[in-house]
Amino acid sequence: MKSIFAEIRGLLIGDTRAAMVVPPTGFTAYLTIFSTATMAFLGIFAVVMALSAGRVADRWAQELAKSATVLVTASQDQMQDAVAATVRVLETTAGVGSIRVLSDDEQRDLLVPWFGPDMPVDVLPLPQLIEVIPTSDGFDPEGLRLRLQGEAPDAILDDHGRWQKPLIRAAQRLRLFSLFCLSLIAITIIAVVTLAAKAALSANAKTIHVLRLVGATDEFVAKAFVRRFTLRAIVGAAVGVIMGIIAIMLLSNAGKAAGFLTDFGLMGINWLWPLILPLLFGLLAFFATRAAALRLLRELT
Amino acid sequence: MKSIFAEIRGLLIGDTRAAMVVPPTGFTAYLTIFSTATMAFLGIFAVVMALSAGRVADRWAQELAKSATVLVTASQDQMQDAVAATVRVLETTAGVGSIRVLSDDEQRDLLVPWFGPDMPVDVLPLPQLIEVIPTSDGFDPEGLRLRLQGEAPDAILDDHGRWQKPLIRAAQRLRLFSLFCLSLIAITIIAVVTLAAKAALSANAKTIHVLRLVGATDEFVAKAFVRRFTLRAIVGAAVGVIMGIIAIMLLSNAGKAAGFLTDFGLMGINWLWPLILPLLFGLLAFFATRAAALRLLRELT
Amino acid sequence: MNATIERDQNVIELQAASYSYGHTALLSDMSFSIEPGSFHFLTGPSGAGKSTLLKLLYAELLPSEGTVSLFGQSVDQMSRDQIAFLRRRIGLVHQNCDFLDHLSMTENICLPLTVAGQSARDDLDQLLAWVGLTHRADALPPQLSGGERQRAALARALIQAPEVVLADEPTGNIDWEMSQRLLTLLIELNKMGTTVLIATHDLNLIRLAKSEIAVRVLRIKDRQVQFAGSDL
Amino acid sequence: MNATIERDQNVIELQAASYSYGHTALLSDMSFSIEPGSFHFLTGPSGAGKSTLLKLLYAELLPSEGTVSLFGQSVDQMSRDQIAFLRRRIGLVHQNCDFLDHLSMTENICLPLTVAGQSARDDLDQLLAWVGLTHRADALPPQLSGGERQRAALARALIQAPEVVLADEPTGNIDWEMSQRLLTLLIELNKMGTTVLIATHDLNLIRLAKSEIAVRVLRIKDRQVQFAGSDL
Ligand SMILES: Nc1ncnc2c1ncn2[C@@H]1O[C@H](COP(=O)(O)OP(=O)(O)OP(=O)(O)O)[C@@H](O)[C@H]1O
Ligand SMILES: Nc1ncnc2c1ncn2[C@@H]1O[C@H](COP(=O)(O)OP(=O)(O)OP(=O)(O)O)[C@@H](O)[C@H]1O
Ligand SMILES: [Mg+2]
Ligand SMILES: [Mg+2]
Repeated sequence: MKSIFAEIRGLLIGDTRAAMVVPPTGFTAYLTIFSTATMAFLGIFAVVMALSAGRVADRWAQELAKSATVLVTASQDQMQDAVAATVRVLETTAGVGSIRVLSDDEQRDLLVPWFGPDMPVDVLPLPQLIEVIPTSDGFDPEGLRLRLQGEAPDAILDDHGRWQKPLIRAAQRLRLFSLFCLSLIAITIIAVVTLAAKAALSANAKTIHVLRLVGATDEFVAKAFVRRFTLRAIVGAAVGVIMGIIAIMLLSNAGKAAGFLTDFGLMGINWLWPLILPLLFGLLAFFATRAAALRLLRELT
Repeated sequence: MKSIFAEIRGLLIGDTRAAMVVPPTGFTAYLTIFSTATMAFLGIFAVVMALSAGRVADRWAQELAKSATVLVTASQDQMQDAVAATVRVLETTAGVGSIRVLSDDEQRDLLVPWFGPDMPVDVLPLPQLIEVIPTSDGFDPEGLRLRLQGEAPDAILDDHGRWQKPLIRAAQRLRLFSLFCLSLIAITIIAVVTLAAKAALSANAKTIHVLRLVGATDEFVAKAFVRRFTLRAIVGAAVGVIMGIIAIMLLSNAGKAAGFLTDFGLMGINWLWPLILPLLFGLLAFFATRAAALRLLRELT
Repeated sequence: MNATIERDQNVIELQAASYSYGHTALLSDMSFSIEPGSFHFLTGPSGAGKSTLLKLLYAELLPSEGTVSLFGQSVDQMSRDQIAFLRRRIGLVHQNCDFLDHLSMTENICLPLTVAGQSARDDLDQLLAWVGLTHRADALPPQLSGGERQRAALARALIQAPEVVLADEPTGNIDWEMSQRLLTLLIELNKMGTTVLIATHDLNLIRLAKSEIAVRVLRIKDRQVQFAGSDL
Repeated sequence: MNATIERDQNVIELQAASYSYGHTALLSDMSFSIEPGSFHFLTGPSGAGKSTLLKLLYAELLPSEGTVSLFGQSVDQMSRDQIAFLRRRIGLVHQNCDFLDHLSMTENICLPLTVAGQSARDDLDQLLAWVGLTHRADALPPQLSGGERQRAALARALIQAPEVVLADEPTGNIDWEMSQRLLTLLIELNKMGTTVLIATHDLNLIRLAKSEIAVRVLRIKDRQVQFAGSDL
């Protein structure tokens, strides 16, 4: 392991003498860089997808959790007592963060689709809606329902549980799906970078033979190739990541303008990913090239 | 062009004599096959994505178009006339397919969230809802609104236009996004297959030189490489497509079980895509290899 | 493809031909001809341009100026396919003999037949035996010794019974005994009508040939090709 | 790295060494030694195993049986790095001289210095002039003639002022005049203490060397290495 660290140091400091023995370009090099760039592009896309899916899932879960309402139906004169009893129950329920009794105007807005704008709200025996905002832990809907039955029989809890469950499951699936894509892409990246390193090295078998014959140590040979190929992978990955970020920004802007894909994009600390990806690629290329070079060397004395 | 068709025929009939002069494998070959497989995997995924996005967009548009309602508000005794007037207007409006006057029970179900299950529907001055199902051409909402104002002033058209527009735009965006991905992947596929052909051929520059020196015609050399590389591309693409279909089926089954991604998957005639993709790859490899081989040959006499 | 050549027509004919890799001419104003059935040697110091001249005679290089005619046709005016067919009438031993490393020696030696769409010759074994490669017939090229590779290259050049044999230092890595043997083979072929041109710096080989048949020696000197006298 | 060797210690020593590529032995039961400062030739018919023997002496191949000792140390017991350092004390001319095609001839010739982390020698120009490559110093390997490549390979072998020079057919593609010149260079180096071993089939070269200094001739015959007498 010590020599690997020494080698990484050498990689950063640079040893042009060793680097010059590696043929500079050729189509295998282009193929390597292009494949790496493509993989990095996909990689950054997949990361953003996974992060966005996570965000979407979180938002769904939050908004669904928020949307519990309690409906109090009572005749006009008993309404005030019924609402007060309900509020008492809600205020003493674990997991309920805050409650809000909707004003008449708010209620009217909600009912416009059903009764038209000219509805006579005042004359209608409208029920009273109470919005329940749970804490992050959430409350137990069955427990609350039972308590309301006992202490405020006019109140009905509507926690939207019926249609909430499949949506939450869908969000979880979405997260799983992105993780699946992410690992698929990770495997592909590893395979492509490894294969590219092997292909490039086996195209250089003659070079390695010549170097070894004129007295080069394994260290020297490995370093020369590792340096070149690692830099190639980093450059390819950087190009891919930049292209990826441009594409993501375009998409997310276009999406925002259309009120769509609003959660798509990089935010806050996640901006570190584009920096990390090329380094990961470099590290991958480093070990793949090193292993391939040493394997080729082992066939020679 | 004539010689190209002759060559394609030769490709199918097979000329083992010519094929044997091309080195069989090596890491560049593996890299080619693997890259091609990855690209085919992505390709089939992108195609399915684009098709599914199209389906989702269609379904959204259809469901949204279906959801127009007309609300008739009138006092109980004038209600019947008002509804009849509205129905008359609707029945003579171009683009309206069919209409359905909702029954009391249906209306009650819709109002339960607002008034609780025990609501006194009978005593309430409920408006009458009429569902409007447009023809595939759809109707002109502004025109209908004006006509209603004149001929049935108690009716209000709610075509959900307010929240329909962004959704339709979102569906279009989704379609555009998949097309964008699709063309991105198509470009990448072309680039990867071309680069792979070039890399493999430039690794065989010596072979081509030797063949030409011992009296091989350009035809012979090109055919030998084109055959091998085209088959490689087809095999790689077939592997990728099979993997892609497996992944898609797994996902779409998992999705269906979760009531999610229900539109994801291949249906009907679209099952031709997995057959077409490897052939497209083969064609691409055919022309890329041919061009690269002839370019290499042109450097030699 | 005119498979037969007229009796009097020269196999190879150069008229004021010159060749340069960059700006300065390596070979200039060469005019000479090689008659069918003749036996020539080509000498000159290392780097004089022997291999370059042979490449001109094989249309691997095209003259910068002047004309090079093979079988009575100028190489400048040949199509690429015509050049390919021409090469099937000429057996070539390249100086750094290249083979296809994934094919066995036998397959490599039969490569000219393969690309011409012909089947293997009956007397292949005989040819292999003559160049001493019978026991290495199934080996891959990297498994051969330097001299074995050179002999295989000669066998590959002869497999098609060519009308002309052009050999670039065919004995550079071969011991004297085997060299004599290969020369005997070429002399026999020459007696049967094959035109032979050998680039070599091995004066012993030239002397030996001279003692057996009539040979002419071309010498590259000062960028020109001269016919050498008896001053070897 | 013991850079100095004892006066009496043999540079190369084989004890019952044998080598086989497959099952049948190519070289068997070889025992001989080469003293520092000596000048040896190695002959034998094509395919006898000359190149193989040289590869054993350079640790490119390891003996199937017996021991090969270089500078007093058995190659079997050397680490890979030790072998690399050993090679910096030995100059090698391979039979099919390989270069890095993307580097100029000068860079190729200086490659042993590059990999050893040393800077170019002052007398590089002199060396290039001696092997007649001054005008091709900036050319790439594929642009060189066969003989020029061989001379470049010799220059690469000598660039590090090695203690031992192993050359495999270094004059196979080179004219007699230049061969004499190269031999003179090797004889001069030998007089200054360099041990020289040349595999060749060029008997003239051996005769010429014999006329100048004391040389010994090793001959491979029947899979064995013998010291040849004066019967050349
Ligand atoms: N592709 C090339 N580009 C530039 N110069 C070249 C090229 N090929 C050969 N030369 C130069 O042309 C000259 C003649 O080369 P050629 O190979 O014809 O020599 P030769 O007579 O065959 O020598 P040798 O006996 O060493 O094989 C040499 O100096 C060589 O360096
Ligand atoms: N890698 C290998 N695998 C199998 N056989 C080999 C291999 N390398 C060489 N040989 C065989 O071993 C024998 C000796 O080869 P070597 O190269 O040592 O001969 P040589 O004496 O140098 O001949 P030449 O004078 O032709 O160069 C040859 O018959 C050759 O075919
Ligand atoms: Mg030459
Ligand atoms: Mg040899």
